[in-house]
Amino acid sequence: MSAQAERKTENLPQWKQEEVEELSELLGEYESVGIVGLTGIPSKQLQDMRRDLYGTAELRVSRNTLQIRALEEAGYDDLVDHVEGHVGLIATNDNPFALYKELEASKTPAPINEGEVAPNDIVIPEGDTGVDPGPFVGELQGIGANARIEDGSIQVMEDSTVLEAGEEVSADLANVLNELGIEPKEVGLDLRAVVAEGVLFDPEDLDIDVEAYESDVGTAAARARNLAVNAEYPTETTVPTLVAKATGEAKSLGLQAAIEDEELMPDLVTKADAQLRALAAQIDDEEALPEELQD
Amino acid sequence: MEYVYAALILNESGEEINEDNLTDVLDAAGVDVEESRVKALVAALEDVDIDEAVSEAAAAPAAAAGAAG
Amino acid sequence: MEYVYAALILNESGEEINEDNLTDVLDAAGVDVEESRVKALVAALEDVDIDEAVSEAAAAPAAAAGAAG
Amino acid sequence: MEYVYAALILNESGEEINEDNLTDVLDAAGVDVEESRVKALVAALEDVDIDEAVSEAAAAPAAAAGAAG
Amino acid sequence: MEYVYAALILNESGEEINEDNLTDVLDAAGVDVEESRVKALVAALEDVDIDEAVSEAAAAPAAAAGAAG
Amino acid sequence: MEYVYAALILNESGEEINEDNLTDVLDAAGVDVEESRVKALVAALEDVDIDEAVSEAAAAPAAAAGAAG
Amino acid sequence: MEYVYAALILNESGEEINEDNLTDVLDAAGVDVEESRVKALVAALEDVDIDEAVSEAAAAPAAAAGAAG
Repeated sequence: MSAQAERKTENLPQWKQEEVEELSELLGEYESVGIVGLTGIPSKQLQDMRRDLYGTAELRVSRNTLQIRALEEAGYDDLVDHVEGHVGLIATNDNPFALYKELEASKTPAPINEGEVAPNDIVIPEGDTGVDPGPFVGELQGIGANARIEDGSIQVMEDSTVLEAGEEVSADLANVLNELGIEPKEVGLDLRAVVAEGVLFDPEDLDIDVEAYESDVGTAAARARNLAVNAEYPTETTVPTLVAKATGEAKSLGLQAAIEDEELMPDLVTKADAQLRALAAQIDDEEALPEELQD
Repeated sequence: MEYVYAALILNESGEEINEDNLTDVLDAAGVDVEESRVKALVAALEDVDIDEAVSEAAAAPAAAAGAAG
Repeated sequence: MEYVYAALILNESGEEINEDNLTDVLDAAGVDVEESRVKALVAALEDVDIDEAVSEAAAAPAAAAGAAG
Repeated sequence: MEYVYAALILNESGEEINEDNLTDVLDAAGVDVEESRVKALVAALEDVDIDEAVSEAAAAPAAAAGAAG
Repeated sequence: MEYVYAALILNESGEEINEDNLTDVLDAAGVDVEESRVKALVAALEDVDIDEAVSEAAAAPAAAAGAAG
Repeated sequence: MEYVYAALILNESGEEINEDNLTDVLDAAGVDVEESRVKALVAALEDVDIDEAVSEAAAAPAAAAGAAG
Repeated sequence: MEYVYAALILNESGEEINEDNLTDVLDAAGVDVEESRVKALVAALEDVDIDEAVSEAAAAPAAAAGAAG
């Protein structure tokens, strides 16, 4: 506990001091500590989430000032800047990448209301709205969607971005989105930063591209195969390829040298035939061509 | 790719692909191990069917090698 | 590829592909035989159907015959 | 293929691909190391440019044989 | 097709592809030689680079083999 | 390939593909005939259905020709 | 194909591809050697660049594999 933190804590009422101490002790028990955004999560749902995390991570919500004190006392000063808005503390012994993945996967879509700030671009997708022709087409056009009446219903002609991230949702937009059943928000525990064993990770670091790793695994395997085959190192995996390669080489040599081998004869005959046809293709005079090859 | 190779050895030896085991293998190979890369790899591979990815690579060696280049 | 060629000769002559036979063939060809490579090849071939591997290569379509020029 | 992966890690870490180092890496991965396979790998890789060999497509057997044929 | 094969043999032996030589080869093979066809073939081949034509037969099959695979 | 061409001429003329006939054809073409190759060819062709081998080839050339074009 | 494989081994070991050496290799592999085939093989390979012929087998596969895919 730093002297400065101690001083601050001294100024707090008893119950607050106790809460800060309890929080900071909790943080000290885990390898990783993070800040999660809780915006838009109803308290009932938050209880469920807390329960779902049991065994993986511990989620605590307190006043921001107390959370900041607790972070400072536990030595997580790097996280203090991330305590802003409606947030909680999360502590885990899990791999922070795995935690991020789990939290992202648990997010659910939710509608956005008038006056809220769009967390991301809001897009009306191309396609049939399923709404019968009527004034709704005007409402769509009014919010900036490329819509028209076609085949007896209202169609959106192309993906239309109707609001950019950070802008406020108007009453008209909220109505249209509601009518179309578009839920542009992702609601859930929003991991904003984690410190794991002293290293700070932000969501960009934590958002691993699983497909890229999968493709790396394939690349690594292919490279190992290439090396083993090219270095002629036999393993259960490469021996069939090596055998096939050796067979192919023998065959290639046999055909080029026209070696009189029973196995090669069918291919040699075929080769002779192919050469004859290739030569015949250069001959313009029908008269000079074998009957089989005349048009 | 050394982290991925290490995971593939563990996959073949039947050992668990976790942070400790990966770090041991990489340490033994003289790699200056970055903990966060190990962590990310472990988390990512949780969702990858390694045997399938490996055998798919075997099916299309030419293409795979190209990518590797 | 000399080790693999040697195994293929034994396969065609119907002799067993074991360390002794491989070594004999390679010796006769003046190859400076490395015991470990012989062992590794024998081990790798243990679970492989060599005829299948050969016939897959041989399945080479007729069209291919021209290739050799 | 675990032996080959081990060699690839050493190649990337810049350590020498020798019997001791390969054995260490495989040991760390819980592999029951066979000395002859390690020796064979070291021998096989002796004159090989690994970086080049990994990116050169290893013949796709069936098709390759066809072309060769 | 025997007339063209006869020309191919002469091409490989380095003998001139003329009426006499073609007739000799075909005769030896028991072919009932038609003089007019021999004449026509000799004339037709006058401006053809046989080696090039034949080697083109070799170039294609890789693709053909691939397609066949 | 001259030995193979010679066999194919005999096949078309309906003459037997034996050592004497092959030697005659090759002689007539000015080839310096090697008895051992003639022998080996006769032996190798014993169980081969030449017409079948040719007709299989005929199936492919379209593709080959296209590529060669 | 055992005769061809024997020639390929000799080619790799750097020994001369002559009747004696071929016979030794095939003998060692338990092959019942036919002298005329050995002779024929030596004759057939006389003017052939073996390394080039072999590497042509390797050259095609990438394309073929691609097309086959």
